[in-house]
Amino acid sequence: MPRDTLLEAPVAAPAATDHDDLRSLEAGLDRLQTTPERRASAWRRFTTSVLPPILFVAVLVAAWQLYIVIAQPRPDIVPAPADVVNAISAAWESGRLQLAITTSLERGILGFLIAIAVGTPLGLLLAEVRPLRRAVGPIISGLQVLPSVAWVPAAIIWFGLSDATVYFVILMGAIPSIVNGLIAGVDQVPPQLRRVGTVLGARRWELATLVVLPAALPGYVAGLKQGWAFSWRSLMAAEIIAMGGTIGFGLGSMLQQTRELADLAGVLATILVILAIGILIELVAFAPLERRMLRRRGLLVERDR
Amino acid sequence: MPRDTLLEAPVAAPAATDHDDLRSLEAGLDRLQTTPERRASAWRRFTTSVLPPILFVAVLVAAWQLYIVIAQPRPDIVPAPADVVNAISAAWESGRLQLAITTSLERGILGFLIAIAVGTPLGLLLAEVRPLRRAVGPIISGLQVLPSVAWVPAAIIWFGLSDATVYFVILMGAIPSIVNGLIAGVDQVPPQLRRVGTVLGARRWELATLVVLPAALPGYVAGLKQGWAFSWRSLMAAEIIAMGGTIGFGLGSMLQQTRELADLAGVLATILVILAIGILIELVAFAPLERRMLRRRGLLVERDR
Amino acid sequence: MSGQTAIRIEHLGKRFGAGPLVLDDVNLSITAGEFVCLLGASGCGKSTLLNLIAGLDQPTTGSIDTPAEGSAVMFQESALMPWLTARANVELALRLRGVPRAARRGEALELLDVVNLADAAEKRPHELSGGMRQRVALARALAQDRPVLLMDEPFAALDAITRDLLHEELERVWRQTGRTIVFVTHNVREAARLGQRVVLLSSRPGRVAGEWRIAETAGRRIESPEVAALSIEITDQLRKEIRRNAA
Amino acid sequence: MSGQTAIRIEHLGKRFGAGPLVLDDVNLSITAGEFVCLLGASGCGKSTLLNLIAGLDQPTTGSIDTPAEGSAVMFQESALMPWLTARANVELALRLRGVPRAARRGEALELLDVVNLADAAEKRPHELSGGMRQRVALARALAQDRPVLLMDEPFAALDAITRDLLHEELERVWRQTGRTIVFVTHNVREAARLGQRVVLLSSRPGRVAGEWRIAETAGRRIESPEVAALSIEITDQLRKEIRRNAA
Amino acid sequence: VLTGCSAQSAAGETAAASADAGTPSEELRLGYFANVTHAPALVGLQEGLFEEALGDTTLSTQVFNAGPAAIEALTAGAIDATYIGPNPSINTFIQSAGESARIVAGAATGGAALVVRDDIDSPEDLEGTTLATPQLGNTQDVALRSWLADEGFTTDTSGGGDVHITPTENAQTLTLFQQGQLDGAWLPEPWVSRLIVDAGAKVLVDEADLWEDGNFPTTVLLVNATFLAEHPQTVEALLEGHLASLAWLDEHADEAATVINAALEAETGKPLADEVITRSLEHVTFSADPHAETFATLVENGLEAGTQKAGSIEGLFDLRLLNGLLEDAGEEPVSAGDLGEE
Ligand SMILES: Nc1ncnc2c1ncn2[C@@H]1O[C@H](COP(=O)(O)OP(=O)(O)OP(=O)(O)O)[C@@H](O)[C@H]1O
Ligand SMILES: Nc1ncnc2c1ncn2[C@@H]1O[C@H](COP(=O)(O)OP(=O)(O)OP(=O)(O)O)[C@@H](O)[C@H]1O
Ligand SMILES: [Mg+2]
Ligand SMILES: [Mg+2]
Repeated sequence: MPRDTLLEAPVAAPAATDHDDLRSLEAGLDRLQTTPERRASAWRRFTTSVLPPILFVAVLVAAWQLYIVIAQPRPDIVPAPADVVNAISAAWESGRLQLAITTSLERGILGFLIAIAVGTPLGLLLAEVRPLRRAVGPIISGLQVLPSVAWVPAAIIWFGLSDATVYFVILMGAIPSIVNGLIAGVDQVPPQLRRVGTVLGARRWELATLVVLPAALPGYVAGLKQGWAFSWRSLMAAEIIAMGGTIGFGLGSMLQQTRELADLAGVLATILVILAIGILIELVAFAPLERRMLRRRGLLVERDR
Repeated sequence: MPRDTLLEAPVAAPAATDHDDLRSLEAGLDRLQTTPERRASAWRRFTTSVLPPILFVAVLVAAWQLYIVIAQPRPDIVPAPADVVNAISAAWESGRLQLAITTSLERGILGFLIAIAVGTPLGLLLAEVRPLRRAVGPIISGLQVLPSVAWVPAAIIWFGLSDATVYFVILMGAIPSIVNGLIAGVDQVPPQLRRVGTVLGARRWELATLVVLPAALPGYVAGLKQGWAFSWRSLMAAEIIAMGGTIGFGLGSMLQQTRELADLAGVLATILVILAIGILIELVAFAPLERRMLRRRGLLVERDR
Repeated sequence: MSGQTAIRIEHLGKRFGAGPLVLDDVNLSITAGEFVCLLGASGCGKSTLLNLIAGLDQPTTGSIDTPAEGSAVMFQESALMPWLTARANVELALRLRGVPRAARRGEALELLDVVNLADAAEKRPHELSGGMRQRVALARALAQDRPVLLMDEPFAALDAITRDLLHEELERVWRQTGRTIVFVTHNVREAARLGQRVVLLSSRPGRVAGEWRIAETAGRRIESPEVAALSIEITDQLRKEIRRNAA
Repeated sequence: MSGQTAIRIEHLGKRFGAGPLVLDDVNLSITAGEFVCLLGASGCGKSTLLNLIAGLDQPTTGSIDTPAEGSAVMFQESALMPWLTARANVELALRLRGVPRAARRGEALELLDVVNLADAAEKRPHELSGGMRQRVALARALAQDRPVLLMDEPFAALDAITRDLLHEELERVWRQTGRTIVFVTHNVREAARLGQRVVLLSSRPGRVAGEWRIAETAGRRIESPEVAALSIEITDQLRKEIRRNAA
Repeated sequence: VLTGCSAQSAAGETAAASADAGTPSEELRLGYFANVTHAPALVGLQEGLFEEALGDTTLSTQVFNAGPAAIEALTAGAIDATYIGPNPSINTFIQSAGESARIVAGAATGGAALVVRDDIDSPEDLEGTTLATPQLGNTQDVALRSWLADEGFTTDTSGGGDVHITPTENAQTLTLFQQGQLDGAWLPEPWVSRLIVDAGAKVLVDEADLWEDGNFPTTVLLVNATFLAEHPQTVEALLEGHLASLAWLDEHADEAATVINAALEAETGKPLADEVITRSLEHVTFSADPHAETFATLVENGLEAGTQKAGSIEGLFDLRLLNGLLEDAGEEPVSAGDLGEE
């Protein structure tokens, strides 16, 4: 039953909407236009993102065990899952595993912190001083292309088999990432935000601390994350290659040692530990930081198509 | 001289704009709203992006030389720039450099191609089959966290000091990057494009080849680029650690050899060569591909604020 | 009210998963060749309804009858393939319609000329302005050669000057081709400017809350007094609907 | 035409680097408390002119006199700091104005209430709709407490319903606070709806191509016949300007 | 396929390892180190003694720097036999549950010592020092650990304890010792001599003093178990060449230094100083006796030092071919010490 309206002349002159009327209209529109953020329930998150990989790993391990049972391969070429578990627990009981983990983590974290301390001001400087950036930027990007493992031999010659070698390699690996992350972060600051800052009357220093730095945070955190990945990689490379001397006993050394004893179960066990630490640091340190930051900015895309 | 217009009654009923009128209006608007893309001139590009880093490197080398002249350090701890150049030319003349470069490049490229051949279908499968992605995706991302250098000892036990070891390590390094790049690329395909494809009547296969794949290209290329970086890194790590046996003579082996001879000039020369190759591949292979792709899509941000 | 029915919607209801009811008992029948504007506030379910008509989604209850040939759709963003030129974008639609390769190029250029873009055929989407992109999208939709054209706020992201122009363009194309057009918008004046019929949807859930029919549609401009008068009437009704949601 | 001059622009010219002339001999004088709309097609130099008035850029030739206190600016995108809540965004402006910390919170909440957003004070920009964001941006501009408010297409990205509402909101704020407002738009009806004076800029280079003064501004709606009539007149002039660029 | 001693497949029954089963292989791939203690390999190759004995079988060689690499190559099927130290042999045997390889002969004994810097005079002075060994779990590493344990010091495999043991590559050890970063090292020849001659170290303990009769194995000849089962004729020929090489070393004691040094120079680019090689050869004895009786002690020491997995080495030796050749030559057979076939 459409209501037909034949229009010949305009209807009565419009009345000015009074303030209260406007208020209620705006309230209605605001209500209609904002949908409350829905976070996936913990149970749903568990079943969609935690459970499947666990099941997959379980299936993999089962297949592996099945192969062992059926094909009975030489244990020094294909160890059984149980052998790997035993290798981990043996290393734990002897205290070597704990020592290796603490040594490596200590070095990795300390090296990473030094890299942050060096990389952050350097990155800020390059991001804000254009001529410097033109000159130094490409070199830093180039250094990121260089495998940090290549620095190990040089570092050994300079610093001998000592901790300095390890730290040097970590720094050469992590600093370019952090610097580039910060530069990218600053580049991605919408020019509009800077202009708003200026319009609001911010001076250079206020603009940097109140606008540019917080706006560049996502890029910076991404750079830090990558910097950590490179720290960890470089550390492992350094520890594997530079064994002996006064270099302590880290996970890389443990890997190389188990290799030298032709102990494949031990090698796989160490790889698993290295992987677990990598994932753990990612989950414990970076993921919450990143999620929180992105959620605050509404940049978090909840993926469950 | 503002023309005052006091409005009491509506002016004459509007006449329909005829088609030619519309054409010329649209043409005018189109002209006004599109600004021709301005590419920076080659000379300007040279002075703003090529010259400064070259100058910077020149300054660095000069400072280094100055230090040599003033402080006269032990040449086995700080070799002069000339020593490094001599080391390169000596290695070239003896043919070792060419051998190392061709061996490494051949392995790196072959390994990378295998990684593409394996990673691309795997990535497509994971991107399009949701349950598989839920199960396997996190494992692949986790593998990306694992330093590929950690695979070297295991690979050596399995394959001995042979080329298989090198290829295995390259694959473990590069495949996760390529797979993740492809998944990210497919994820970033605007859902609108898929819907348009469906509306236009594309069947599943047409949708994949005509819409999803081309749209995912930028992510895929980014993944390839990162995959190459990881291939190269892994290769160097493998060559440094796994020396001897039937493993040929690559840049990593050359690095390790010069280190064993305590020949710092040689070590630095090799590092420079590795760096140069990394940058060259980036500039020659990936940069043009990426620039062309991004420019075609209007995603290239010409940065010269 | 002559002509046969192109689209018939009966007791249509739609709910996403376990969410609230989005559309509730929508009844609508659209005559072939009619230009219908669907009007409603944000989130009232206009796009949902359009997607249902386009067959991109399935109704929860009720039924929708559409022509067997299907319908062409235009979205708010032009959604052109960014790696294809304007011409190639149109050709893609022709290819998926099954037009032989040899005929595509000529037909695509003709369609681009219909929207006054023959000169920009070899440009890529990022080189075009928003208005030009929507005109390419219109040419692409025409390339599909379907009796029904569904448009989801196609001009919402454009500036006013361009929008006015595209209103004229669309009206011309409509008169030329005789398509059935369902045009979604939340711009009351746009609806009153373009439609033969304006259907107002209420919010949460979406129901038909009012309908207006415009007898004389020739020679309208957005500033025309009859458009203004109708706008005032529809706006008042729309604001009533919005105010209902305030509490 | 009474009152003192707030902004006086004389023989203003602007050119970016070695590019073409963007603005050429622009003369304009704006009375304190006046609401002026700057109208023009895309790329005609409206934003450039506004930036010059705001002091964000320097003129190539000519001079601009503005009040010593400077001016507040609102952009098309709200440009709120995405990591701050609505209240904190307003407080940032207060802080940069030099308001002591203790007074900021109360004043920010008051300003948010002026734009009907007291309830959304603790929400972050991404949780707000486009209209709400622009209202926060308006509150922030008011927090600067400057006599001049420069607005660069502040409502261009909003849907028509919201835009109509914000017109009323802005008019109310203008009448309440007595600010001098320069409002840039390419929506002819918006200009005719809001301004006491509409200044039309030509394109390439930007020059003043026409001026209209509206005597009676109270009780206007965008559908009002006098707005429609003025719109038709301005549109014709504007289209003439656009057509000049067709060849 | 003939050479492909597929590492994955279970090793053939060693019972079949007699010269009348299996076939000769077309190729023999032999590994060794460029090292004084591998002199039988160096001399045998330099003088063409292996080729002579192998006849139609082609010989190809690979040089390794350390035991693990050689074992890895053996495991991966890249070589069929290698000269190697006793501990890596034990290691691979235990890790593979006895399937990987067999010791078919001894090659060298003696020639390892703990050398320290000049101001260390007695074992007590070692408290808190840092000592190097060539590699974790190799013969010298285990020897140092068990000797230190006997002296009452604690050590562990990660470098802690009263005395810090850092397994370090030999060349690096020399450099670090010269730089004063190491206080001593338990090394094989020629590194003992190099540290003494080039870096002024002195011998604190000669490993020979720790063993009954001063005889302890330094180098043995290890063969892939599958290869041994499939091609006993080839292994026998290899052993012939080995014995000829040992005989040559015995007969040409005065020429040995020159010939070995020439081989070393060919492999590593640098010859050893005359003083070094002469001193080295004085401390190494070359003989075909693997001293199987010492292996139980080696395993015990390894277990004690924590570098060894527990496991049986029963069956590690297969000396039947060797003893057959020795018998033919009218010499005394050697003993497998109840750890395999004699
Ligand atoms: N795929 C979906 N899953 C769940 N809810 C949806 C989905 N699509 C739409 N909705 C919900 O349905 C309601 C109507 O959405 P719809 O997009 O149809 O509104 P609209 O009228 O087109 O709004 P707008 O004017 O903003 O385009 C909204 O509340 C929205 O949250
Ligand atoms: N920083 C700049 N450098 C060079 N040219 C510029 C710059 N800013 C603007 N222009 C040029 O000046 C002209 C006017 O630009 P402006 O942004 O002022 O137009 P506008 O009227 O605001 O357009 P719109 O309606 O699209 O916002 C354009 O042709 C533009 O290309
Ligand atoms: Mg919609
Ligand atoms: Mg502008």
